[in-house]
Amino acid sequence: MDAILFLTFAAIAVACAINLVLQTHPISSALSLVGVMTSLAVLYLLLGGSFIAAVQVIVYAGAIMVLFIFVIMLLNTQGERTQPKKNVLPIAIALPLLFSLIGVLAAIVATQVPAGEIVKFGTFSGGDPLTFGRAMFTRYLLPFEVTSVLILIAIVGAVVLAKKEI
Amino acid sequence: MHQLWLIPALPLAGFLLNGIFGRKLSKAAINAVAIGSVLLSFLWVVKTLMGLGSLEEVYVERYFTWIQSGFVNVGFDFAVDRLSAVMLMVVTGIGLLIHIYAAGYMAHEGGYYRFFAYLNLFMFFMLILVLAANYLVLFVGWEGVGLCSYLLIGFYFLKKSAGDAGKKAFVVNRIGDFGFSLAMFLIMVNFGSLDFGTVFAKAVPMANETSAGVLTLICLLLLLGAAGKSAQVPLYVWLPDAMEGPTPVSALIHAATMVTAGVYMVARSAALFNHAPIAMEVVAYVGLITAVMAATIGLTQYDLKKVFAYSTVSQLGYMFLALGTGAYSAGIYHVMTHAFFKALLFLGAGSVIHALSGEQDLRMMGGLRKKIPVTFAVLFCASVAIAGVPPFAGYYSKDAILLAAHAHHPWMYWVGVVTAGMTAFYVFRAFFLCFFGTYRGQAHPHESPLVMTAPLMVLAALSLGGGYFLNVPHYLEPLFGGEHAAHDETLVLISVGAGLLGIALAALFYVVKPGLADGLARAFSWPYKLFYNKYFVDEAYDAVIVHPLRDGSSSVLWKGVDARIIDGAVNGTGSLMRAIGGGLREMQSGYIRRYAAWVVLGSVAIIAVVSFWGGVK
Amino acid sequence: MPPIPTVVPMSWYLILSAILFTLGAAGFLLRRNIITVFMCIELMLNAVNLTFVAFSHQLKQVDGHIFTFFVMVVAAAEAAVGLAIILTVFKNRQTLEIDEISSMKL
Amino acid sequence: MNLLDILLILPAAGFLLTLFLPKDNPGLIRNFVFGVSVVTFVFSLLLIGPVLASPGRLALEGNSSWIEYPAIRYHVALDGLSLWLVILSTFLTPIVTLVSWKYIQNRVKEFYAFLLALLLGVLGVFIAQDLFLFFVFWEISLVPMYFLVGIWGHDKRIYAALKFFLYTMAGSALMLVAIIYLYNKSGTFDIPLLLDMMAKGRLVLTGAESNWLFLAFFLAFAIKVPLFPLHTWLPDAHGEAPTAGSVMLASVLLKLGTYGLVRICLPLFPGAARDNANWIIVLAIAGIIYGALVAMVQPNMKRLVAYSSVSHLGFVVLGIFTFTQVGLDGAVYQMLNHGISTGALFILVGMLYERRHSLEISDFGGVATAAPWLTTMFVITTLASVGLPLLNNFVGEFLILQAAVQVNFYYAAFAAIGVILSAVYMLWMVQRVFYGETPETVKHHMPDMSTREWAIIVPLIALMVWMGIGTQSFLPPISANSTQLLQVMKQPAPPSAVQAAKESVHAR
Amino acid sequence: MPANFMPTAQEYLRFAPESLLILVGVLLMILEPLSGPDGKRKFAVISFAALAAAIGLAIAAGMDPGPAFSGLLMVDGFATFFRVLVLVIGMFVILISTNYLKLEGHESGEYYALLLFSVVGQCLMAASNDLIMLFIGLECSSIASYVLAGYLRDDKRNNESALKYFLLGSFATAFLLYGVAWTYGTTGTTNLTAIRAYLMDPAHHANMVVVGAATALMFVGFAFKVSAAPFQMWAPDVYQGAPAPVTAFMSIGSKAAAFAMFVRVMMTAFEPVKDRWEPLIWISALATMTIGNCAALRQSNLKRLLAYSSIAHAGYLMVAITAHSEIGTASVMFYLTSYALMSLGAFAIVVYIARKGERFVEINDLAGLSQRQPLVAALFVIFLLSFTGIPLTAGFFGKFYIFKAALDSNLVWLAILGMLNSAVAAYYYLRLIVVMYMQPPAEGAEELLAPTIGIRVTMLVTAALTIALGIFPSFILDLAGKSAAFAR
Repeated sequence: MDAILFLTFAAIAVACAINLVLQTHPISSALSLVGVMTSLAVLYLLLGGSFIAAVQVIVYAGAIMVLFIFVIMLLNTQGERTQPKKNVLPIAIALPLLFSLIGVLAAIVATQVPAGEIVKFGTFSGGDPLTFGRAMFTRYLLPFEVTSVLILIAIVGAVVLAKKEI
Repeated sequence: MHQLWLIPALPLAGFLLNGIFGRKLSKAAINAVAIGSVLLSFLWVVKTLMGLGSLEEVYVERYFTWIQSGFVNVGFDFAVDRLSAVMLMVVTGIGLLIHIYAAGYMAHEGGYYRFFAYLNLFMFFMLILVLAANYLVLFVGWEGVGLCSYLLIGFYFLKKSAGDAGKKAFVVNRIGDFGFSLAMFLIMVNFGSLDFGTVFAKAVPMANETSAGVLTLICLLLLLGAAGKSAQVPLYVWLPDAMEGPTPVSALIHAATMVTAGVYMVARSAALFNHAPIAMEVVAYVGLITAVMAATIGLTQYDLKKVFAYSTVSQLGYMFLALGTGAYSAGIYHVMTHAFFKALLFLGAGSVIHALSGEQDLRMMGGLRKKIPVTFAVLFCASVAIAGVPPFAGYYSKDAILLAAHAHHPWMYWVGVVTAGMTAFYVFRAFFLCFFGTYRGQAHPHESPLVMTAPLMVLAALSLGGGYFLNVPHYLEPLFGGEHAAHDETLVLISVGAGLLGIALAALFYVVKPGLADGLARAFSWPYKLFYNKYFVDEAYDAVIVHPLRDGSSSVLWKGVDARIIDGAVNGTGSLMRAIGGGLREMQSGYIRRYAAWVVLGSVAIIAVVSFWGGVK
Repeated sequence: MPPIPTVVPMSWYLILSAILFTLGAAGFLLRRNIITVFMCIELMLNAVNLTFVAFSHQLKQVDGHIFTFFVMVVAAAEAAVGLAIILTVFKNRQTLEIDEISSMKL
Repeated sequence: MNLLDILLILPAAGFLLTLFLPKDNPGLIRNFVFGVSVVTFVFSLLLIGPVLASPGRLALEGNSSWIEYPAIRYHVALDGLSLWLVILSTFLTPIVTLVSWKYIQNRVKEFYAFLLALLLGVLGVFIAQDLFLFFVFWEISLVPMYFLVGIWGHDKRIYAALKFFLYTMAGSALMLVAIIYLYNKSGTFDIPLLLDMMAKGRLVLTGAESNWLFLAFFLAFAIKVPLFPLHTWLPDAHGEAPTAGSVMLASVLLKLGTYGLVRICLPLFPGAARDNANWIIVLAIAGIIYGALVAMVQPNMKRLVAYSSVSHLGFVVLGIFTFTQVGLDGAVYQMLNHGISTGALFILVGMLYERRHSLEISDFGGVATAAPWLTTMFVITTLASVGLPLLNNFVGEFLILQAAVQVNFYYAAFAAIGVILSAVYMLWMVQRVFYGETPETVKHHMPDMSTREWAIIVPLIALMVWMGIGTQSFLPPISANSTQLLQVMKQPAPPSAVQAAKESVHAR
Repeated sequence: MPANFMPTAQEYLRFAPESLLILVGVLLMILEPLSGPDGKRKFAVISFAALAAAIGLAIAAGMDPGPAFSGLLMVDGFATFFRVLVLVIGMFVILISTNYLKLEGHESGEYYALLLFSVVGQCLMAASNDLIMLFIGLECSSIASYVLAGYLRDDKRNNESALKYFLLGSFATAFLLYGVAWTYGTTGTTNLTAIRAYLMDPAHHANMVVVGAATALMFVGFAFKVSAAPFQMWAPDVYQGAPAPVTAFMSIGSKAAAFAMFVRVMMTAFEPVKDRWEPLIWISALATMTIGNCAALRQSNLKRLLAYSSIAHAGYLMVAITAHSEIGTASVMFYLTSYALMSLGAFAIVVYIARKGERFVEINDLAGLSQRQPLVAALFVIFLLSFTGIPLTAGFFGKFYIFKAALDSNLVWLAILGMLNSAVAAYYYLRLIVVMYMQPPAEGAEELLAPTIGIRVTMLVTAALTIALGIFPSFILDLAGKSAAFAR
């Protein structure tokens, strides 16, 4: 069961990610990204991260992606214009590069990281909101507080940059 | 103490006075200072020599340590022995006469004070050279006279040829000095001193070097030095050009005194040469070659002073022949007599030139014996003296040399005799061309004033009687030993005969049958051209040394090595850096995605290296 | 056709993460629309998050989740600022072509 | 307070005060700086006594900590080697101040300030006994010279200034690495201490280490000297600098290089110095001949004199690397001689430039007629430069060649060719500039020497004669130092080093 | 883990500088809408005072070193040193900002607030002892910088700069995070001290390949932030486009903080595996300085030139990291101090030269500066000589200590190549002097008004300190030496 779930959602995630990269219109990409995020949320659940899975859906797939889509709509951009002459050079350079990146990363993971135990839903539940909240407000209190500054910066920044534009 | 230092110091004082204040002084004052200082110097020489008596021993005066460093310890010392006594007398005596003569000769020239200042400076250095008690002090005088020669040859510096000649003289002398200084260093290293006394004392017990050794090297280098100063082959080329200087200078420096410095120096170093037979042989050969070569050139020249200049070279060759055969005293003897008659020849020539307002070309002279009789008379004296007509000065010294040559290698004697004949021929050729026949020039000849002719007469007397009355070889015997070759009457007769034959031929060609000479020249046009053009030696030097050196330095070294290779490398490094910078700029394309590609590339490489290869270690 | 596995080891999650990370990088290198490029960064962050969560499972710790959480917060903040920057760029240049934003170079 | 501290403070204070003088009163600035430099010179004469009193040893030592870590000390002292170089520097500064009196008309304040800064730098180099301090002053001396060339120079001044700076900088970069390396080995920058440690075997460098360190120092110094083929900055810098700059560059700055060789390269790395001596001597001789030949064909007077410097400095290097008493004495003496005579040459060329506003030889001719005294002075200086006896250069060349013969006759034979050639290029220049008919362009612009110019040139000429004849006024402290240096170089390797060498042999 | 977690007063003190700045930042935003168009100057004054006060607090906190907030912060000497350094840099940046903003008509509270927040982030980077805290601090600093880089939102150059900085910065951050994730996965912790302990403990048999990969990925992030090769490409574009004072802030303050973070992570957490990353760092260092110097040779834009110069300096700084010793760390600290001083001075001059709209940022705009404004030119010379590394300036000792550290770890060739690099660098620094001193002013050049008080103070103080450090470096160096030991 776990395997099927994993494979299914992994496949969705990868497919959506590929779609994200292939689509020329940002809206399609954004929707693909939502797809990735949602399927990742399922995988988080599988890994015992119930709280984080929820946050993933609510904050990430919900709030952040909405922001993206909002801006895309606001700017009303078209899809990428096809270039007058098909320039294959970037792809010719980028693809080997990317293959070597994935190759290196995967090689390390496959050969060096201990395969680890079998991931089975329910074997780890340390990611529930209670445990999460305990850690967050004791040991990680400071970063949590500082995060508020971060958000503040983001707000100020957005206002400064886009005050009169919106 | 005999205060030897006064001897050079007096002319030096004259030099300083004239040099610094001369421009504001009257001619009379300049004369007083210049001639007076030399006169005083001469008198001091006489007084000193009388005070020193027979000079069986070397008399040394030490003044101060000049250079002291490690094993090098050189004092500023003067010494007098019989050799330097002879030279002192010649230098100051002839010098005095020429100073007096010059007062008249230069009376109408610009830069009067400058001329006398230089002349005094020359006296200063020449006297240092003669008085030196070690090689370094000798070298001071040696270089100093070279300098004065340079200054005086270039006295008429408005003329480019004068400047060129001066420079040539200095540079060629420098080549000689190169040898001299290297010899000096070797002496220092091998004998631990430059002091004549010490060096010769150490040299005496040494064995003769039958194969080339350090002594031979030293002597050959000394010879190189001497050859430069005394205009020997192959460094004689400057002397004919040196005639660009005023005539008194030619007489004093380039005939009577400075050019004999080489002879003096070799004679001075006799103790070394005696142990280096190979070097001796080279000296003799050099002398002989020089004598013959210069004489042949002298046969064909038309410039009065040039004839005498080649004659000087030739006579210097004789002196070297004497040295090379071990007849040092004969060499010095010839130095002295040559000083008399050659100074006279030049001064007489000066008088002729003076009379003709500067004309020097024999072809523009002729028939002057009536117009300038005194000059004619003194020049005749000088000519017979140089031709070796007994019993005049040249006869004695030349015979001494030729006899020594015969004792050494008979064939050298025969070459010497032929040269003597040529000498007589060309001197009389000039004499006849000048004074006989008809006048071919435009100027109005007039006899020189007494201030010029008086020294001429004194010199004439010396040329006639100097050889007989002043028996130098005998005087120098304690120094160089009784080296007389057997007095062979036949040989003497042959050489005298050669001289007379030369005179006769000259008379035939230029008095009796003028025109015969031209015919002969046409008949033997190839050797004639060779002689006339001085064996093309100057041209050869130009083509082989001067031009390659100058052009090579300019185009190869400066513009090639310096500008192209070294600076090219330096600037090239800069350009390379800039090119790298340019390349890096190109990478800085401004495109975000390309930058990202670099990030990915860098990451892949770094991850692969750091994780899999475990770093370099 | 290999048989469908019945259980999945943890490293599969990591491989997936690596794939997603690379795909994100690919998008960054290949897409020309700035917003899409930005979304690709989000994809990369998601991949990282997956790694964190997977390791957290492995280590039986919550710390990885916490890190993930902070990454999300930062992503949100970055999104706000980033989109604002994109807005100003668009306003000044009327384009979202990433290669046209290259006036500063060399 | 040590006398040497005052020696440094005088120009430093002068420099700072000059900066605060009013810009629009150049007369005041000139007088002030002239005053300062004269005071410094007179003051520096006070240093002679103490140095003579302790031959072969350091005198007037001042040693206090500057920086705790790494242990950098303000260690200054004077010995026979540096004494005359210090005095040469202080002596020339008032002279170049006078030289620039009329020559420099714009930005007077900066000019004179830089002049004093330069003096400070070179004095520091000559008295520093701490490698780090040495390096600091070494680099400091670079900056004012850069400005002097770059601002007040001729047409290609910027190129020349940059080239000068970068060349030297590249060399000193390696030197700094070597200095640090040495510190890491020994824990000190102090030269006397390093020597002491080496003597006692507390500091042992392997052959390779010693060799590389030597080469690093040597390169820096060789560039400064400059040794062929690293010399190409020199004609540019000399040729383009204003007179004062050329003088200081030739007379003092080049000496930093040769001074460094004697002060650092030889005593610290005697073995490496000996191992490398042969090719260095070959380069030195190549420089002697090469410099002379290239000087011969220069159309520009300053460049000619500059190349002649390459030739002369070749002699100095030759003398140093003979490792003999005579050679070292001669080399140090020759440094001073070159300082005086080449300095004077540059000054005289500068005087010609001020009159005719050209440095091209072809623009001159017949100056002797128009300005006889100037000509006389020039000729005397020329004669000194070509090494005529009784003038200063002769003594140095004599000693150096003497030493060369001691080592290898052929070295001397080839080096002596340079003496011949010096006559060629110098006299040829004299002939072309001073002799011949006087063209109109020269005739009316060639007044003879002014009082100021007399005041500049007479001391120099007097020194040429004095140093040519009265060598014993100068040589003894130098000799004492050379003796000491050779003593240091001869010291046998301490037992521990021998042992280490043996062990390394066994280890193979 | 106690459920009733309550930080002590001591821990709050250790966080006090940041707290103060955050408060003041918030205060500024409250005041912003309340102040009229003429009242903007007070924001500068307030934030300047806040930074000054924060320095006091940082020093006070440094008196009593120790961890805070469950070991997330580590207020040791190192942290204090860098906190003070970035705070001082912040103060100078404010000094050179005020007039600039006024000229551009964009003086506002937000600018100063963002600046303060960014400084908060930098302080945190210096003091974090946990990768989480480090990440948050880094993002605080970066996000604020992104905004500041594009602060003049109508300026195309500003936009572009901000966009490039933002996109590439986020891209690199992803790599950094990936590295953090793997580090976490391998060692089970994000606390630097704990990571070190884990790696030190031979019982754990940490897989070196994975650790290496994690280090490498984190290195990508760090190298990007300090603009080290091959991740330096963003820097020139971003520095050129951003407003000059912000460029100063990014290239000095952010760089200092990034180095603090870099050094701390490498010297504490990953020190046990130094054999793996040491060659990486010195190769990168060499490439960085060479690229920076060579590329700078061809620049004509002053800001861009300084950007390349700053890349080159990053290369020198990394040399010292290879020494992985306290001396090396101390030399990094010293070098950063001197670099900060001379760069601030130089940027003050750039701001002064540039004038409104940054119209005059070409090198040729400096022509004849020595005649137009002698003092400014003279001070610029001091900074340039310091960049070059001429003695009696701070830059010289900086280089000296750096290369000494390299030689301490026997990297002779690195030292030699580094020194030769500085000779190359001399060329372009000297070229500026050439333009100022040896070329006449351009025809019809606008008259330069005397510098404003902020610029003048910055120039004079930094110049004085540059010289002072060049003569008596011990003051800072001793401090750095004492602070170089990390609390582990």
